[in-house]
Parts: sequence; structure tokens; C-alpha cells
Amino acid sequence: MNKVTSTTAEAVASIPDGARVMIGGFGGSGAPIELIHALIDRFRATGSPKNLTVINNNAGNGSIGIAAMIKAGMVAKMVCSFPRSSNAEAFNEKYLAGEIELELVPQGTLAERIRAAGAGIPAFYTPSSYGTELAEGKPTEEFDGKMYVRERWLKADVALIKGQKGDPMGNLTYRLAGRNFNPLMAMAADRTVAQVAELGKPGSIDPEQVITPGIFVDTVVEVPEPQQEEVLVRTGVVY
Amino acid sequence: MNKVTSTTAEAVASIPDGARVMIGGFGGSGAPIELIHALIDRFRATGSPKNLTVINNNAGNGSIGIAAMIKAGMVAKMVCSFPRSSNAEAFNEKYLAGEIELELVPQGTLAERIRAAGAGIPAFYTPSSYGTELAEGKPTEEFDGKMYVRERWLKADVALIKGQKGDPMGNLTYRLAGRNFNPLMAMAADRTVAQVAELGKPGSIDPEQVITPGIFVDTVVEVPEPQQEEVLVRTGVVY
Amino acid sequence: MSDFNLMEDKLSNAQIAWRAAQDIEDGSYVNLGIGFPELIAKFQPEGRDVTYHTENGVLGFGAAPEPGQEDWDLINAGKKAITLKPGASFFHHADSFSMVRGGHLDLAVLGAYQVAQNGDLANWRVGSKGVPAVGGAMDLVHGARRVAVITDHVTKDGGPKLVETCTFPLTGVGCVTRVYTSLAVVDVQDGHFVLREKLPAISMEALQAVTGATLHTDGPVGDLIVPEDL
Amino acid sequence: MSDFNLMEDKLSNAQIAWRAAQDIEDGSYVNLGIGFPELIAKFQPEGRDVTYHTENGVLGFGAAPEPGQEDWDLINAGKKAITLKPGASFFHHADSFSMVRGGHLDLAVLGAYQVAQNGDLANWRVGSKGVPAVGGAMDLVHGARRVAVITDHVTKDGGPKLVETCTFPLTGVGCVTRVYTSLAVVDVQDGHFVLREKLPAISMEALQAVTGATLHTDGPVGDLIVPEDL
Repeated sequence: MNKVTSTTAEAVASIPDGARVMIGGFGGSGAPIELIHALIDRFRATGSPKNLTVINNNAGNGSIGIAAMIKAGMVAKMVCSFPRSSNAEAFNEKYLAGEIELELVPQGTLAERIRAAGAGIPAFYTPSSYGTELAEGKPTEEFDGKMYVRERWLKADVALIKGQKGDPMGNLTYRLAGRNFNPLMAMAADRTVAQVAELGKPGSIDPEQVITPGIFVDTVVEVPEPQQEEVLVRTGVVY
Repeated sequence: MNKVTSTTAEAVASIPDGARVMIGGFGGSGAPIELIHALIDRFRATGSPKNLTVINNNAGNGSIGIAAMIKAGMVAKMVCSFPRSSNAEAFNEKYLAGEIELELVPQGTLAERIRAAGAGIPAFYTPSSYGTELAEGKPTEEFDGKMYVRERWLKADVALIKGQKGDPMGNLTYRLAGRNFNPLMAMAADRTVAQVAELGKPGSIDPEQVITPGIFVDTVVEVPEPQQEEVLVRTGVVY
Repeated sequence: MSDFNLMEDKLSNAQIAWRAAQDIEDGSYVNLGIGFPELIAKFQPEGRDVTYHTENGVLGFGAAPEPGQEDWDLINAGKKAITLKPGASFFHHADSFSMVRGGHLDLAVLGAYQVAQNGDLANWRVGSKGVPAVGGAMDLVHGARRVAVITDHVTKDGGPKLVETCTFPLTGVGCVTRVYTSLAVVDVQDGHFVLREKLPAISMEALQAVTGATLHTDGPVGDLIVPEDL
Repeated sequence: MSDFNLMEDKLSNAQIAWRAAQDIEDGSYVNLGIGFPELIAKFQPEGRDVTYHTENGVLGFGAAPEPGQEDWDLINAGKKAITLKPGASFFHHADSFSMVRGGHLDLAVLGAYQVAQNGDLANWRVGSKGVPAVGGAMDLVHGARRVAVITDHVTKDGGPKLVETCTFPLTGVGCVTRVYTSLAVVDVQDGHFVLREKLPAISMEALQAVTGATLHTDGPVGDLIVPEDL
């Protein structure tokens, strides 16, 4: 089994127009910047993929990563919990101009809906958002005297994620808090592409320390010394 | 924060009559034999705890562990997926004599119900058991053209689990396939007691390698060189 | 054809397992049910890289260890000792059944008491007596891209196991996609059994006679040929 | 009493945070919302061992690193760089919100636009304009054993933030158990505000006048006394 692809360009080559794309990371922590930028490169060269639905906790910062995708005009819709942040002009401008759609999801519900998709659970009940405008139109039910909202799984065509160590079978570890949404998105997409900082042989990751088992990963590409979104934003990099 | 208790007897001292007790392990792998035996010792000395509901994948083997609890007469009900096995006479005899209750749950549903309890999800839908006698009386619903059964979370008063490394904050790792139900049960019980083979200082487990974060664990007791259920069964040990 | 002896000329369990193993694709993720289906791993064709999953939280395990080398924390769902291949991983039960229900396995192979022509499977209990036990079977029949059954074609007393409607308690509804029996390879398609292969020595009529539902064909029926020395 | 100046004599944010910190028990697990609530960690009383949780998957983090020492893979939910204490752990987002919804946190402290006397909280948007963002607030209000709010007692233009019914969009229904304000400590109990402490300098009447719902008492009201030099 060898899931390794040699370039980020190959890794993102088959993502079609209109795809639902999960992108791992929380802010810049664990964000697969090189995969995102490879996708932007492809769009600039070929016009595809466009009309994407992007699923991420945020909606991009500064002029790199998801923000650069939005600026480039590849994104039709964001599904996220927190699009508002200090450097979120790319999304804000398009949103206020009515040029991008937003599905706002509470953060824990977003995580659980993604996990449910990966786990074959089509719907579940959560207390979160009960009685709020984000629950409007959703079924509710009482369990043990408390009210809950029914939420559906959230699937994607592709997940772009960032690991620390990887192997050719697709086993992954993550660095520090860079784990966040990455292991969940790996489970929830038809196809998962992981960039890893270190690519080792099968067995190079202790089986007890594998965080994402290879069954959830389709493509692995090594990106040594990956860039950090937060550093790029703070130094004003424009992609 | 110091959750360490010096003896298994102290660790199980407060479990009351009628308690719902989750016990980790799958067969002998990851089974907290010393904690179970401490509970039996207490019952023999004091008559408590009795009328327990025990939640485990199996219903005990041979004459040790859960089988010994059943023989001792402490268990009123088993919740499990696979009570039938080669050395399950303890359960079989009581069950066929109508002296013990059984709630049979498909293994994946058992795991998911326990996980749901820990995650604050009161109910979820699963395809498992749809159209079978194990789904009788349960709500069903169609999602995307497929039928699903609604299942409720499964909580417990106490979980007895077995870790490999532990620290005073309750952080845990597990050995090989001994992980199984242990991390899930740790989340789902009001109080979780973990026996660990190695007790280290806070920080002795790499934060990236913690499998059960300490927030899910209330009591830690060190049991160096723990016994292995399978070995005890095979050597005919009677507890 | 008339001299086919149902009990003597049928395939052995090893031969059924061998046949099922031929269909497991390179690079696939497979769960083999406890017991008879576990045999399939022994016949995995050379050069195919198959990753085996077991419900209790191991991906990428290999053969049993040498006697005396068992580590009883390292077992499969049948509680037999296993070994690990390079690139194996451990995970908890909820993640393990996420792999099952979430559609991440390419194939699950199970045993059967009965399979109905609509794909219903009965394999967990034969009546209301005794101690019931279900394990992971009701989960395994959902989620894997293909759910195959390996089984003798008939019961010990010669009754059909491929039936119009299951009479034993169901494990899952409409879940089986292919059945490997001691006489034939049969697909479940649109509520019918479709015969793909049969032993050359048995006639269509004789095969139909020991099958509890109509065997359809939608093209040539292949010869079910397996190594004799298994 | 009559010379109490609402804008000059009220507590500072640091003083409100200090007061809230006094109620955090030894050995508890706590989530502090982004922004103002984060201040509370600075005033954790000596000798109390508190473990802080952040939604993005860290338990047991400490203060910010020295400038220049930031590792941007190690941040909190407010995307500020953090450090780790011994015994910290990392986990993914679903496990992180399992801790939240599953009742594993002892306390969550959040900011507020409005708190209603039945415990309803509005803290995520003030109207339908602009870009909405909710983050983890709607999850944090459920599951923690205590959900406290820290807030100025009144809005910038002097209007009440403790109200009969929230007029801003809700974050959660009946979820707040205690409010620490710039003037008072108020519990939510059985659909009422119950006054526990108030600044000694403000009269009951003056306090009620800037509160949008009736302040009940069910015993002596304590003096809200905090260090002056914060």
C-alpha cells in the first residue's frame, strides 16, 4: 500500500468544480497551507476548481490560505463557526456584498456533525443551539427533561488536512494543538489528502501513537518545514 | 491535582449497591482484573455492593473477573454484546435459570451509546439492528433513503478501567489492543477508576500521546505487573 | 451430472474460503467475521496488499503468533492472539465501529444461517432458546462497500440456506451483496439471486433443487474451480 | 449612598475577573471564554490547582509565552499563543466538545450582551447586521456544571444588561447560573435573579434602578469587596 504522491499539485489535481472541501486547522494551527496554495495555483492556471463549498472552523485570515481562496473567487459557500476575526476582510467583504454564502454552525456541532459523517451516524441530538435562531427549522426533542436539537452529519468530497508524521499507509500524527478538526475531517470525506512534515516507512509510527489510522487517508504528500498561517498573516504575506 | 489512591480496595470502596458499573476490556485484553477482584473482596467481606448492573462487551470467562462477580451473586443484570463464549458458564447458568437479566446490544451500538453518554449526545441514529428483533420498540427514521434506528446514550455510575501508563492528573495510555472500550467508559461514568501498570509524574506522558485526558478520570491506582484474564482462565484459576 | 453427490463433491470450507479470497482486491480494507471467514486470510493471493480490520480496535494485523508467543492484550474479535504488520494501528471501539458503519471498509465477510434473495442475512441465532449473543455482526453488515457471505450451500440436514425469506432472526436487512457457497457463487441483485459460478459437476436443476429461492442468470454462468488440495 | 457614581465607582474588568476567580474551586476544570473571561486566569488564588480547557483541543495550558517564543500550533480558542503545564494533553475537536457537552467541565465563564432572569444568555450577536460568528459559545453554555457570566452591569449607554427577557438573539436558554457584574454578584434561581453581593457604596434602590428585572433576596446580601489596585 503506497498512498504517497510526490507533489502538492498532484495531490489536489482531481478536485472538481463544485466540490465540498473540508480544510483542517483552527486558525493557523494545523492548517494545510501548502495544499490550499496548490489548489489556488491550479485554479489560477486552469479556472478550476471553482464554486467550492469550504468547511473549516473559520473563514480565512489575511491574504493567504482560505482567505486567498476566497479572494481568488473559488469559494461559493463557507460552512464555519467563526468567520469574524481580526484579519477576515477577504470573507467579510464578499459576504457583506452578497457574493458568498455562509452556513454558520456552532463549533461543537460542527465537530460532531463531521465526526458523525465519518462514523456512519446520519443524525444526532445536541443541546447546543436549542432555542436560538441557529436551530430554526430543525427538529427538537425532549430527553430526560431537557430539550435537544437534531443535527445531520456533514460530509465532504475531499478533505485537505495537515499531519506531522505520516507513513505510506496513511497513518498520521499531529503536532501540538494542530490536531483540532484534522482527524475528524479525515473520516468524513470521500477522499482525504494529508500533507505531512515527516514521511517515514510503515511502522515508523508506534501503532499505539497513531492518531489517524491509514484507512481514513487516501493521499499523503510530504511538505517538510511547512509554513505557518499565523506567521504568514503577521508578516503580511499575500498569496 | 492528585487522583492517586494507594490500594485497589480504597479505589472501589464507595461503589454502592445497585450501581451501574462499566468494566473495560474486550475478553481479557484491557480487563481491570485487580479492580474487579477488589470489588469481589469487598462484597465477600461486607455483602456490598450487590444488585449491580455490569456493562462490558462480554459476560465473563472462567471463574475470575466478571465471571467471578456473577458467581458471587453481585450482578443483577449484564449489558453486553457477546455473553456466549467458550468459558462463560458462570453467566450461562444464571441466565438460563432466570437469575440474571440480560440487555443484549450490538457491539458497535454499545460502543457508540457509551461514547454518546460521554459526549453529551442523548440519542443518535444507527443503521445497526434495523429490521431485527433487537430494534423492536425503538424509533426508526429514514435519512437519505436508508432506514436507521434511534439509540439512547448509556451512562454509568462508575467505570473500572485498565490503563498502561498513568499520572496523578488521570492522564492515561493503553497497551496494544487493551484500549478497546476503556477510553469510552472513562467518559461515560460519573466516576472513573483506573488501574495502571506504571504511574509517573505529571508530564511523564507526552501530551500528544495521552489517549484519555485526565478530566475523564477520578481515581488512579497503580497495579504493577497486572494479571491477564486470558492467562488466568487458561490456567484454571478460580477467584 | 446425475452422479453429483451433494455431501461428497461439494467444496470444503477451505475451498470456499480460497474462492472468496480471490475477489479481495489489492489495497483493500477487509473485516473477516469470527470463525469460518477468518480462514480467508490464509488464501490471500500473492502480491495483494490487504489490510485486515478487527472490531476490537486493530488495523493491519497478521497471522497468529507461534504457540507460547501470545500476548493476550493483542487479540482479534474472536479473542485469538494475533501479530502486527508494519503500519498497524490501535484505536478505541467507537473509532473501530466508525470504520465499520462509516463506509470505510471495502469488504466484510460473514458466515450465515440463512441468506434471503433480497440480501437479508440471519447469522446470529437460530431460535429463542439458549444464550443470545450478537457481537459486531449487526454493525458489520452495514457500511462496508461489499458484504459477502461464505457458507455451505445447505444445512447439515440438507435444507436450503439460500432462501426466499429468512425464518431465523435477522442480522440485517438487504445487506448481503454476494454469497460464496460450497456449490456456487451467487450475487444478490435487485431482490434476486443471480448465479455467477457453479461447480461444473452439478447441473442447474440439481443446484436449483437445493436452493430455496429462484437462481436467476443474466449471462453465462462461470465454472467454480478451486484447488483440489485444500 | 446617593453619591455613588455609576461610571466611576463601578468595578473595573480586572476587579470583576478577580471576584469571579475567587469562586473557582481547587481541582476544578474550567473553560474561560475568549476575551474578557480569559482575564480570570490571572487572578486564580494561590494554592488552587485549576485545569484550563480550551475548545481547540488542549487541557492544562498555562500563561502566554514570552514575546518571540510563540509556537502558533500551540494556541487557545482565542487564537492566542499559550504554554503547557505538566500533565497537559491534546485531543481533537469532537473529544474537546465531548468534554463540554458531556458535563465534564466544572465551570464555564462567558461574556454577555444580556442575561435574562430565567438564565437565558445573549452573547453572540446584537442584531442581524454584519458578519455573524458563534464559535463555541452555544456549546459552552451546555454541559458545564456551572455557567457563569462576567459583564459590566449596564451597557455603554447605561441600559440594563440583566433583563426580564433577552431582546438580542439567544446563545442558550436557561443556562446561566451566576452573573458577576461591575456592581454585584447575582444568581439565577428558579426563574429569578437573586442578589448575593453588591458594592457597599450602592443602595439597593440604585442597583435595582439599573437592573432590568427584579432583584430578589433570600437572605443577607454580602458586600462585594475586591482589591483596589487591579
